[in-house]
Amino acid sequence: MAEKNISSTKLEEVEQGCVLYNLDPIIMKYHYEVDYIHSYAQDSPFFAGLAKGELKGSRCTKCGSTFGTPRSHCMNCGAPTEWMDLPLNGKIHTFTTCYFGGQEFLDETPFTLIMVEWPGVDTFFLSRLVGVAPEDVQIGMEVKARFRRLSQFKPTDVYFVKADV
Amino acid sequence: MAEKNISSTKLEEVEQGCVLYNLDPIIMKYHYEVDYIHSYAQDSPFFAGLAKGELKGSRCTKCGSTFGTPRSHCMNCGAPTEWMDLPLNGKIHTFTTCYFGGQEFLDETPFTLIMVEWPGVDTFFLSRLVGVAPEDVQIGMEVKARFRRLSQFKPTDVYFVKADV
Amino acid sequence: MRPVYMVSGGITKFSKASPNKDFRYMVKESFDSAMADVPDLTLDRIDGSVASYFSDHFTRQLMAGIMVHDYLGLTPKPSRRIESGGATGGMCFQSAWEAIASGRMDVVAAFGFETMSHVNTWKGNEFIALASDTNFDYPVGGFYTGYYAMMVKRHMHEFGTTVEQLAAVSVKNHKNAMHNPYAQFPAELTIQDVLNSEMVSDPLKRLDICVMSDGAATAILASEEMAYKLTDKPIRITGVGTGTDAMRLADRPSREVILLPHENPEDYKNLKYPGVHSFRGGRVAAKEAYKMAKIENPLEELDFVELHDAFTSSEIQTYEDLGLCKYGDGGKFVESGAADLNGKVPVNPSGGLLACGHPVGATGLMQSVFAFWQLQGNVSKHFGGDGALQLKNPKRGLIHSHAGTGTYITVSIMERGF
Amino acid sequence: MRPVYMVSGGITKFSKASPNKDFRYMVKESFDSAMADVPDLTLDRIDGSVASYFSDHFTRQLMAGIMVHDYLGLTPKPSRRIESGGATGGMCFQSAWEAIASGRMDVVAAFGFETMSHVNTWKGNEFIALASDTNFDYPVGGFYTGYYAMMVKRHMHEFGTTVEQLAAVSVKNHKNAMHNPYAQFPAELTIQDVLNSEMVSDPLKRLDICVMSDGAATAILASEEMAYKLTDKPIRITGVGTGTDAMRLADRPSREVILLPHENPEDYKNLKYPGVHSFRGGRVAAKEAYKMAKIENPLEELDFVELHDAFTSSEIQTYEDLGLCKYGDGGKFVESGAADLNGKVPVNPSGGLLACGHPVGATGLMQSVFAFWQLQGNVSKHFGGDGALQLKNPKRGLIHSHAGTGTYITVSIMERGF
Ligand SMILES: [Zn+2]
Ligand SMILES: [Zn+2]
Repeated sequence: MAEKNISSTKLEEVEQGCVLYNLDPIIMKYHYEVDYIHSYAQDSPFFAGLAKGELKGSRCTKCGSTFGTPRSHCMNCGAPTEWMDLPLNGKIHTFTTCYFGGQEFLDETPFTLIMVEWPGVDTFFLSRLVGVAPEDVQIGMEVKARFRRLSQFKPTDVYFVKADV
Repeated sequence: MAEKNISSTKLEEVEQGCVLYNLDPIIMKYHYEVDYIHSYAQDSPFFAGLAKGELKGSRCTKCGSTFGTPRSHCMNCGAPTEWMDLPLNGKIHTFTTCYFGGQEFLDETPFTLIMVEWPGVDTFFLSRLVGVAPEDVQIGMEVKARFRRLSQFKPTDVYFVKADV
Repeated sequence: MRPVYMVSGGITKFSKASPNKDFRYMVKESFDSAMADVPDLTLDRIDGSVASYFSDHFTRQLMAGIMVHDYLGLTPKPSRRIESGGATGGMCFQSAWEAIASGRMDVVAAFGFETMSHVNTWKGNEFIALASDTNFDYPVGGFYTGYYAMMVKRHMHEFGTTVEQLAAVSVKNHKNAMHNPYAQFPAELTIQDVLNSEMVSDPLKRLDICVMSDGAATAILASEEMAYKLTDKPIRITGVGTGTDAMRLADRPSREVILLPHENPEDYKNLKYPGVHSFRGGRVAAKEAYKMAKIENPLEELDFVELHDAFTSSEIQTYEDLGLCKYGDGGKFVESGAADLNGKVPVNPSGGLLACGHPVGATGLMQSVFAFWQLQGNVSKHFGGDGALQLKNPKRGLIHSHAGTGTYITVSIMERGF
Repeated sequence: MRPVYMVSGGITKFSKASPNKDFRYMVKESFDSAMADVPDLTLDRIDGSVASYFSDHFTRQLMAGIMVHDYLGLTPKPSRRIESGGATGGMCFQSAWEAIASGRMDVVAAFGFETMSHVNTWKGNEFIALASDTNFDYPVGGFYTGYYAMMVKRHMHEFGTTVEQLAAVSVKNHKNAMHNPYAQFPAELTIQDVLNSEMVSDPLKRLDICVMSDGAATAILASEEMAYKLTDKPIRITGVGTGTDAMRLADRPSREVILLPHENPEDYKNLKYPGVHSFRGGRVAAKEAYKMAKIENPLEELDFVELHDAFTSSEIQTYEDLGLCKYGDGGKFVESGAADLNGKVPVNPSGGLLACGHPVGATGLMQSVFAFWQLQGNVSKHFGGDGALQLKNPKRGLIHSHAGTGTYITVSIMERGF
C-alpha cells in the first residue's frame, strides 16, 4: 500500500485509459485483461502425453466404453475411466476448412479441422489437418498424428497429416 | 487473410503464450484481453454534465420521484424521467475507507467512499471523499462536489470534499 | 399440471448496434410494448421476472439480469437469471412456465437481451467459441461455424444433403423477413446469391449464417385465472421440453435413434445416432413437449414452427429432430416447399434468426412473441399493417431454441386458448 | 402445489485451490457422494439437472453448466443454468424445486461449483465488483467489501450496532466449524482477535469477511412419490421465497418496513426502510417462504438457520430481515447468545461462509446439504463421527442465500418428512 497524502483535497489528474469514440452518445474504449492460472487437473496426463508423442484416450473401468477424447469418468455409466493409448493412425469422420474464425485464430486461417475416428473407439478427437489442400480432404481419408517438437501443452501439440505422407 | 503454404505438412513451431507453472498437474498461465466499445447510451448526458461541472439526477415525469443517481425510467412507476440539476452541496449518508480493493484500484488505496444525500432527493449518489482523514469522516458531514479538470468521462470525474474547505 | 398461458409479448427491432440505448433500456422498450398491449396489466400485477442473457463477456457486466429487473421497476419482487448458451431465451421461457405451473407465481415477465455490438464480430465469435471446451476444442479452432460445418459435412455424407438445399433455407427465411419490420436483414435472394457469398467454413457461407445483433424481447406468462382476466386472446403453453448433449462434438455417441410416436425403428436400421450429424437434444426436447401437448404426428398437428436457424444447416437438421420429416430427409423437405410460408408447415415465417438477427438472450423469446402474434391473429397490427406473414387461422405453433452444437435445446408448444 | 423433497446431498471439502480436480470433477465428487447415500437412486432415475455457478470469468469457460451435466453422464436429459450472483446456489435449489413442483420432473440434481483459485484474490475481488453497475459504481470503488462496509456503517449509526457485536458473529461461526470437517477455515478466536485483524474496509476486518474458495455441492430433490420410494428419511421443502433489490446501493428507497405476521407497524415508526442499512430482498424472501410454510413466528418455529454470512455484518442484518429479532436488534441478538449452537435458534451451526468458505455457485447448495443432514439427524455420520454440531431432534430449518448488497436473496424452509 503506497503512502498517500490524504489531506490533499484534489484528486490526481490522470490521463490514462480514456479513449473516446463519440460524444452523443458517449462511446468509449474500455480495455480489460485477465491472467488466469489454469490447471488441466485430471486431464493433465493427456497433455503430458502429447509432449512425449503419445495420444491418450479413456476406457471405462466398469462398462468398457472407450473415448477418443479423454474424460476421467464414463459418460455412459458414471464410473471412473483409465488411460488408454490411442492409435496414431485414424480416419477422418468429418472435416471443414475455416476461412474465418474467432479473433485469436484469425491470422491462422485458412485451417482445416477434422474429427478423427478409430475403429473400436466409441468417440472422436478434434484436431487440425495439415498439408492437404481443402479440396482434397475427404471423409474416410486415412490420417496419422504428428507432434510438435516444442510442446506448448495445448491440444494443438498434436495435429494430423495424410497417412501416406 | 494471409497467404499460407497449405502443402507444408508441418505446423509452425511457435513459442508464444505458454508459461508453465507446474507439471503434475499441468498448471499454465493463460492471458486474456478484450477491448470493449462501451456506450453510456441514455446515461451519456450525466457524463457530459460532469465535464461541464454539473451534477445531474433524474425526476419522474409522472410520479415526481427524484433520483440522486440518474435513471431514465422511474423505479417506482416505470415512467420516463427528465434530467434535473443536483445541488453541488450535500451530506454524507454513510461512508467507508477502503484499505484494499479490486486489483484495478489496489494502488489507489486507502480511499474513502461516501453515499451523498440531498434533502428532497429520494436516492443517493456514490462518490469518493477526498482530503479528509478516515478518522474524521462522519455521517451527516456536509460535503461539496469538485470536478476533474481533465474529464475522463467516468463517474470519478466528480468527487467530494468537506464543504468548508 | 397447472395450465400456463402467454398473455403478451414485445420486441425491439434487432440491429447491428444500439449505442443510444443500453441493455436495460432496450428491455424496457420491449417490456413497455408488451404491457401496452394488455391495458389491465399494471406493474403491481407482475409477481416476478426471469432474465435471459448469454454472457457476462458481451455485456461487460456481471449480474446484468438484476439490473434490468430493477430498471423495469420490479424490485423487490422475485427474479433470477437463466443461461443456457444459444438456448437461453427458450430456457427462460420454460423457467417462467415452471414458476407459474408450480403454483408459486401468477404473472411472470420473461425478458431477454444481448448487446453484441460492444466488441467486433471476430471477438464476438471468440466469446462464443469460449463456450466450447477450453481445454480441448477452443484452442484447436475456436469457431462455432467450424463446428457446425463439420456437422453438416457429415450430414451431407450420410444423407446426400446438398449446398443448394442449405441455400434454399436462406432464401426462404430472408424472403419471409421482407414483411417483418422487426427483422435486421430482410432480403430477396436466389440460391445462386447464397452459393456465391463468401465461404466462411466449408460448406457454410456468409448467407448460411445469422449475424450478431443488439436486441431485446419480453414474454409475459400467466396462470389460467389471470390470463383470462387480462386478455380475451390468451395463448396456452401446452408443452415444454428440453434436451441436451455433450459439450464436445467429439464426445457424441452412436446409438439408436430416439423415436417419436409416428416413427418406426425400421426407418433407421443402419443409422448411427446422433453421431455429429444430428441434434439428439432437439429430439429429446421435442419428445417431451409432444408428450405433454399430446401431439402424435407433428407434421399434421403443427400449424407453424419458429426454429433456431443460426445456420441454414441447423434448420434442415432440426426438421428431422422435430419429426417433420425422417432423419436424412431434411434437405428434400425444404426443397419440396413444405416449409414455405404457404407450405405444409411454414417454418420460420418471421424470417428466423437468419433474417431477424440473433441477440442471443433475446432470440428464444423473440420466437415466442412472433408465435404469439401468429396465434392471436394480429401479425398485421404488430407489423405496421402488413399482414403478409399472417397464417390463416393457426391453432398450434412450436418454438425451438438451441445452444452451440445442440448442447441445450428447448421446444415449447403454444396453442390458441380462445 | 405438488410437494417437493430433498432426498440426498453431497459436498466437497472447500479449499483455497483444487489444482488436481477441475470444476467437472469436483461436482462429480459431490454428486457421487449424494448418490452413494441413496442406494436405490441410479443415474437413470434422474430426470434432469440444474447447474449453478456465478461467473464465466472465474471459470474461464462459458456454458460450464452443460459441461458438468455432460460429465455426470446426464445427457441427453434436460438441464439449465441458474445465475443470481452470490445467491446462485439458493436460486438453483429453488429452480429444481419449481421443476418438480410444476409436475415436469420427478427427480432433479441441483449442482453448483466455483473455482475461484484461477485468479489472485484481488483479481477475484475485481470480478465480483464487475457485478456492480459498471457505469456508476465499479469505477468509483470497485469493491464489494466497501459496499457492505457502508451498509453496516449506517446500521451502526441507526441502531448503535458495535464492532464487538460484528466480531461475535465471527467468533461463533469459526468456532462451530471446529467440528465441521468440510470447513476451510475453522478457528478458535476471541473478539479481540477479530478486532485486531487487518482492516479491509472500515469497519470490516479480515476476520469479518469470508474467503474465496474452490468447491462443489449437490442437492437431489424429488417428488413425494419418488422421495418415499428412495429414502425413509426425506426432507420436505415446505417454503421457497425470493426477493430482490436495486443493483446500486445509491438507488435504495426509503419506505415503510415490510412487516412479518408477528410484527407491528409501531415497532418501526421512524425507520426509513430499507435505506442502505437493511436487505429488503431478504425480508421479501422470508415473507414468501414463511407464508408458504405457514410460519407465523420464525424465532419460535425454526430450529436452526443456515444463512449467508459473507460478512459478519450481513449475518446481523439478516437476523432482522428474517424476523428473528426486530430491525435494529441484530447486534444484541448475537451478543445474547441466541444464535449460538445451544442458543434459542442456532445460526450457522455449520460455521457458515465465514468458516466453511464461499465457492459462490456451491454455497447455497452447501447450506441445503448441511441443513439436510441436521434434519436427518446424521451429522455425525457425515462428519467423520464428530456429532458435536448435531442439534437435538431438529424439525425445521431455514436456508438463506444472498447476492451482492442484497440484490437477490432466497429463503427456503426445510422440514423433516418422517
Ligand atoms: Zn462406463
Ligand atoms: Zn415515477
